[in-house]
This record gives sequence, structure tokens and C-alpha cells, in this order.
Amino acid sequence: MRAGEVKLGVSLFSYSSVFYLGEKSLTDLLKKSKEAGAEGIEIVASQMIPGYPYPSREWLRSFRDECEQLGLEPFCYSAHLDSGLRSDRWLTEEEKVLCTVNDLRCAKDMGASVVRTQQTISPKLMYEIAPWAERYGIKVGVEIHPPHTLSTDVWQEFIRVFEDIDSPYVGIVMDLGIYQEYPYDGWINVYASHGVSQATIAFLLSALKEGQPLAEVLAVLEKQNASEYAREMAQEMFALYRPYRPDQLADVMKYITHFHTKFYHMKNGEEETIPYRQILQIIKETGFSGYLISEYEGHYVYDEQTVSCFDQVREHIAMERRLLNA
Amino acid sequence: MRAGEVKLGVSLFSYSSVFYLGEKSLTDLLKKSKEAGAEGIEIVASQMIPGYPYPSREWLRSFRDECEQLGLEPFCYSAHLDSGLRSDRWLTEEEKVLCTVNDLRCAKDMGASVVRTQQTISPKLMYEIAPWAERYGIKVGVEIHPPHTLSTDVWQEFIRVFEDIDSPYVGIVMDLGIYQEYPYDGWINVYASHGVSQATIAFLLSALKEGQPLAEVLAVLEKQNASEYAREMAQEMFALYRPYRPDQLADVMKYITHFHTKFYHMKNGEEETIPYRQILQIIKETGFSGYLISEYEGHYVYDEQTVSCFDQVREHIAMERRLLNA
Amino acid sequence: MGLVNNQRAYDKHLLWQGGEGNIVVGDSVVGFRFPVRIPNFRGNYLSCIEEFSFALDGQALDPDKIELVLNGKRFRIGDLPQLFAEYWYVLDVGIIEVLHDGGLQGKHRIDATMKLRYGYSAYFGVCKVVTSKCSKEYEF
Amino acid sequence: MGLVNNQRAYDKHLLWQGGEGNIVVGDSVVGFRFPVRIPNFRGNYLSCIEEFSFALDGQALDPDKIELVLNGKRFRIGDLPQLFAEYWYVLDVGIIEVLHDGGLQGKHRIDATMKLRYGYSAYFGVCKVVTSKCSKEYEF
Ligand SMILES: [Mn+2]
Ligand SMILES: [Mn+2]
Repeated sequence: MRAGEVKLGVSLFSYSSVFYLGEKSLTDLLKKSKEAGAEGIEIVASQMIPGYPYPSREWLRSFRDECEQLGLEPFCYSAHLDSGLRSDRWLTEEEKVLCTVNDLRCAKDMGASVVRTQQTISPKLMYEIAPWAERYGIKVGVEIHPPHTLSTDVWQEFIRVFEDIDSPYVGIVMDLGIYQEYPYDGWINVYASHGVSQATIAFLLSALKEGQPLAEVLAVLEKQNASEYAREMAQEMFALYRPYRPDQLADVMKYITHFHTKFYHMKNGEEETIPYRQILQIIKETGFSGYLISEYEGHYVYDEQTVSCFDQVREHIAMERRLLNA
Repeated sequence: MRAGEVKLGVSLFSYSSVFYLGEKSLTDLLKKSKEAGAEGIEIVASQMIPGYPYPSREWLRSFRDECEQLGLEPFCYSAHLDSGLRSDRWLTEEEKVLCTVNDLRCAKDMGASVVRTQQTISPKLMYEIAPWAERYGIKVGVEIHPPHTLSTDVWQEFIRVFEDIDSPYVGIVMDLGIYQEYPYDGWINVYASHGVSQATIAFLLSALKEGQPLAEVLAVLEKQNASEYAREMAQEMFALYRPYRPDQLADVMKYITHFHTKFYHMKNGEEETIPYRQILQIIKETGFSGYLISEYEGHYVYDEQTVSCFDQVREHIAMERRLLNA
Repeated sequence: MGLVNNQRAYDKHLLWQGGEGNIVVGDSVVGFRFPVRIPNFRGNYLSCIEEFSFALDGQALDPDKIELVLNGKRFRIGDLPQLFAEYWYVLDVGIIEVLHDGGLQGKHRIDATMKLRYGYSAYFGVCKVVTSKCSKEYEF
Repeated sequence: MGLVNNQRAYDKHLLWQGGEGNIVVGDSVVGFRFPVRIPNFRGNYLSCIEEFSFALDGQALDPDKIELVLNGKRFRIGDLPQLFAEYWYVLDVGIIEVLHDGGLQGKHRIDATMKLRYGYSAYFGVCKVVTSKCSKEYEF
């Protein structure tokens, strides 16, 4: 990949609903990804790979071959680090290493360049992970995801550790959800369908925009005897969304394995809740080379019949291409 | 089956060593059973059935068909009741019922007439098992096996329960090992190979024959400073073997689903450690109808090259036929 | 994403369709069965199922009478929390089998609740546990 | 049957042949592997394995560095006692993988011990637990 070359891809997670319902096979999803303009794909292993967490080598190689035959790069094996998978205790550090080595082994068979892991792995374990990633020749990227931001303690710690390790084999998967400023219509409508009034919704949106503290907002709701849904809506909204601050994005760019360009709803070719224009400007200015992986998450609330995930991904990739070329 | 009709079969367990080593397939074993003169077979599910404890219906039906094509009755699905399978606790009564219902389901798919279960099921649970066996139309037989005899408390209890339930669907699998009088050469030789002297062996055999109490025997060994193997040999010998008493055999005949005609070594067409002549006489006199299932267990100590399990089974079935026709 | 999203997208699939019916043994009807899906975008370890409970026509069913048939095995509901080496692939349909003398005839309502722990979603030290509920009328 | 019988018949197969070698990742040798069988006439639940320990050239191996590969899954040795829903079919060959920097070259001796509980053999209230031992020299 040339310096400053940005490639566009898609996470097959974007197609969760049609996959879950058996309406489309994995092969269908790969073809749709290609049609949408993707050059590479990310696959959430725990979601789509039979036999997970120990898929067969045969399956992985055949998936790799299928991607390549369609002209798609099997870019990222997206792992979950389920540190709470046992009911009696957390996974130990040793178990987390074994999980990650297993993910690397699978990623290798799949021909992937990156394993996406999660912050449950803990920062200091990256010292043990880095040599494994290097041996496999595959990067391990820890995804930063809402409700965390780069300012969250654990992320300040991750960044210190990445500075210290100074290896191209460990880094950050940057989910743009952490820069989301507003909730999207579909999400608001779910709460509305649970009886949260338009007046309450308007109040919450304006409080969010004006940076009013959550405690004050909850006090107001309390006084209004608001429903449990209204209170949950406020809590989720203030945990997940906030006015845009570019944060340390440019500073950490050198650690970013790739982006999850998160989105919930494309309207007329635009995404309105995340400051894409500003962020892609930083990406261009810093000379980042690598993948922007479109991650559509509107499938939770929009019906496929009304809002097609395939159209959404196509429009999103087109928007990214337009902004990158601007 | 006509009243008083005795059929001869074989437990595929007799071929354990060649199966374990991959020298013979299950199909080979069925063919060998037929060649040996068996009319039906018993299969130890935990040993030979892939997917145990939940083998697929497809596998079971195809096994049934294979038996039938070879002219063999798939007579008994031999289940283990592993009440100690968990490391934290014994199976509950409810779990034992679920296990047994699962075994019945498998036996049904295999076309079997009997499920062999084990005394770990507990006598009082037979009240719950009997209706299940009746629904499936398959008998559940609890195997009596050394070191137990019909006089052991739990067996006195089983017999009371069977009298009380009075159903043809629950009963006893009679392993003739409980009538074994002497150890067989191969077993003695294993201890000899561990350094137990011929003098000690002669002493133990004579003490066993004369009905000397184990405590006295152990005291003698103690005085002689005998090895750990000598003491283990004495303990095993006195736990497993005893002078023949026909016990309540004729009395319980009506509860017997079938016999395991246990043997360890055929020499010149005869078995020398179990009083076959007397026992088969009782079987004939009581008019028992059903299977004698040859169960060869010498494969633990004899090498297949020296003593062939296939020859052993053939000779054993021939002996049974001869004694029955005498 | 908020829980309401997951509820909206997946809870309705917890009780699935196809394969519902009675459990017949010889001439006896000994119970009934119905199909279930894992109500989330991804599969999960059975040990992450903190609760999986059912009601028939409003009456809670005894967990000791219920087995989950999945991965070619049968699991007691009470054992699920211990099954950390058993994964439920998201496309696999589980079958719930309930011992129930005589089975069911005609239309009956099943209510299901699953509490599913998200083992990776421990952003501030505690795993998210999401409760899914679903009701469905089956024709037996 | 006495324990000596089982020992005579099956202990020698605990360490099996075929598939032994080093674990190579890219240019690094990160460990070694060798094949194992269950030393009994029948298969068993992994929860019945009370001990499964190994030594390399007389030196005990750290159980935290060992995984058993079986049934298409990987198991930590320390987890075996909890795996009551995982069955080891008697014809299946397990692979023991040991993390061991640089792997092994040439001939090395492995010692293996398995304590296996016979869950059905509780004739007087206690399960029989049989200890199997096996030693083998492998060429790596
Ligand atoms: Mn993401
Ligand atoms: Mn027997």
C-alpha cells in the first residue's frame, strides 16, 4: 500500500439482519460488498464463522479464496475478547493470550492482515501480544468504541503502552462512533414508540447540544415524572453522544490499524450525526494509509424493506470517496 | 422368540483391542460376529458409537441396517450409567432419568430390544424408568457385575423392586462373571510379571479354593513382607472370585433380560473358571428364552497375535451350543 | 448501542418458527418442543446465558423438565451457566424440549425470557446483561 | 477387572504416534506437539480426567503452557475437570500442544500421566480412579 493511500472496505456486520434471517448467504454478502465498491472486508468471527471460536482451517481458506476470487481483500478477522464469558470468573491474562493467539492463527488461515480485538484485553497484556502478532505477521488492533473515548483512562493507558512498545503490529481500531454528536432518527423513534414524548425528546436533544450535565437533565425528568424509557434515553444519549472534539485523533493516527467508519443512516448521500468531513480531512492531512471500513449499524432499528443495508453501504462508500477526493 | 428358545450372540466389546488399534472397523467386527455363529449383537455405546452420548439418528439407523443386512439382530444398546461423570457432584436422580431416556431413544433408532444399564442407576429409580421403557417398547436391564453378587445389598434391593414393579420392561443383565471361581492364567501371569512369586500364587489359589478369609491371607502376606502387587493380587482375587454357589439364579431367571456369558480364555474348547455346565443346565431347566451374549474379556492380557479374540468368540459360542444341546 | 435497539431487532426471534410439535414415544405423547434462536447479532457461549425460562399459557415451566437441543447435544437448562466450551452459532436453531404428559393440542402461547451476558461489553468493569423477552402462539 | 489389566492393555497407548513435531509460526518455532489416546477400552467425558500431566526429558511441564486439541476445540488442561459435556471418543487422537520457545530438535522423552475416573464404577460408593503412565521417545 502506498503512503497516504486510503482504501475503502466494509464490515460484513453491516449486513447483520439479512444474515441472521437467512435471507442472504455469506457469498451473497461478499458479492454485495463488491458491488458497493468495497476493496476489502472485515468479518466478525463470532457472528458469521461456523465453528467459532475454533473454525476449521478448511473453512477459513475457502473463505479467503472466495474473497480473492471476487477481488476482495479478506482484510480483518474481527475477534471478540469475551473476558466475561465464564459465569464463575473473568478470563485470566493467560487465557486472554491463548484466545488472541487462536484468533491470530485463524486470521492467518483466512489471509487477513489485522485481528480486531477489544479493550477487555487490558493494556499491559499488549506487551505479550505484540511478539505474537509479529510472529504471525498480523496486526492486532484494539477497537476504541463508545462509550469510551480517547480520554477514557484505559485508553490513555493503551496509548502510553503503544508508544512504549513502538511496534507496527499493535495499535488501535478507530471506531468513529466515539465522535458521534447526535442520536439518529431511527434510535429516537424507538424511544418515541415506547411513549417518550416529542417535548421530552426536543428537551434532551437541546440539552445535549448545549452541553448541559446529565445530572441536571435527569433532575428535570424526575420532576416531570418521566417514564423509565425517558430516563434510559437520557442516560444512553449522554453516554454515547457529545459535541465533537477532534480529541487526540491526529496524535494517535500512527497507531491506527484501520477505521470503522460507523454510521446509522445515510440520507441523501450524507451522514449527519458524525463529523465525517472534519475527520476525513484529518485522515488526509496526516497521510494515513489504510482501510476505512464502513460499519453500518442502522439494521437494529430500520426494517430492511424500508432502508436497505446494501443501499446504505453503497451510499456510505460513495460519500467517503467523494470526501476523500474533495 | 419361542418359549425356551435360547439365542447366541456376542458383545462387540469382545473385540476391544483390535477396534482400539484401528485394525478392524465396526463393519469388520459385525462380519466376524456372524462368522463366529452369533445371531445378534450387543454394542457398548460409549466405546464404539461416534457422537456418544448423542449419536446421530442417521448413524444409528445405518448401523441397524448394516446389522440386518448381515443377518444379525442389533439386540442390545449397552449404556454406561456414569453417575460420577461430573467432578463436582454425583448425577441427580433426574439426570439419571434423562440419561436413560436418551439411551432408550438411541436404542430405538438402532432397532435394539434392550438397553443395558448399570447399578449406579439405583433401585428405586426403576419405578420411574419402567414406564419409559414401556413407552419405548424396549427393556432396561441393570447389569449385575463383579464385585457384586445377587447377595449384595443393592441387588437384594433391585430384586425386591423388580418383584414389586412386575414389568417385563425392567430386569437384570446377568453377567456370569459373578459366578467366576478362579482367576485365569493370563491374569495370574500379569501379576507374575510384576514379581509375584510362584509360591505366593500357589498359596493364594489354594486359600481361595479352601475359602480362607481374606484377612488371614493378608496377614500371611504381611508376615512374608510380600510386595504391593502380591497384596493387590490377593485383594482383587478375593473380591472377584469365590467358590461357586448357584445363589438365587433360578429365582431371578424371570427378571433376566439376557446373559453376558463372560469369559477370559477358551482352552481346547472349554472355559475353566466359570461353571458353565451347571449354569447352562439351570438356564435350560428354567425354560429361559433369550440371548446369551458372549463377552470375551481376555483382550486385556492376551496379545491378539497369541490369542485371537475372533477365535475365542467362535470357540465360546461353539461351547455354549454344545452344552445347550447336551 | 442501547438495549432498546437489540430488543427491537432480535427479541422477536427468540421464539423461532418451524419444528414445533409434540414429542411422541410409541403410543404416548410425552412432551412438546419448539424452536429458539439466540436473540443477538452474534452467537455466544452457553455460559453467557444467565437465564432461559419459559411459560406455557402464562404458567411458568419447571426448568428440570426442559432440555435445550443444540450442537448435536442435549443440555439441561440449569447447566447452561457452566458450559463455557459450548458455542451457539447464531444461525443455528435450538430446540427446546419440555416433558409434559400428553403434550399439547391446538394453539398455545409460549413466553420466553433470556438473560444474555455480553462477555466483551465490560466498558467500566461490569458485563452488560441484556434481557430479551418474546411471546408466540404456536399451533401444536 | 483389576487395574493391572487396564494398565497392561492401554497405558502404552496413552502417548500415541503420528503428528508429533514442532509448532511453527512464520520464522519462529514456538512449541511442540504430540498425539495422545485415552488409555481405556471406552471413550470418556473430559470431566473424568482428574490429572493429565507431562514431563519433557524428566522435567515437569507447566500445565498453563499446555492445550489439548480435540473435537475441533482447544482445551486448557486445568479446565478438563469442568468439561462434563465434552466426550472423548475412544478412536479420536488428541493433540497436546506445548508452548516452548524454540521447540525441540532430535530425540526427546515424554512422560505422561493420566488419572481417569470411571464414572460408572462406583460399586461401593466411590468411583474407581485409574492412573495410567506412559513414556515415549519422539523424534522432533
Ligand atoms: Mn466498530
Ligand atoms: Mn458384562
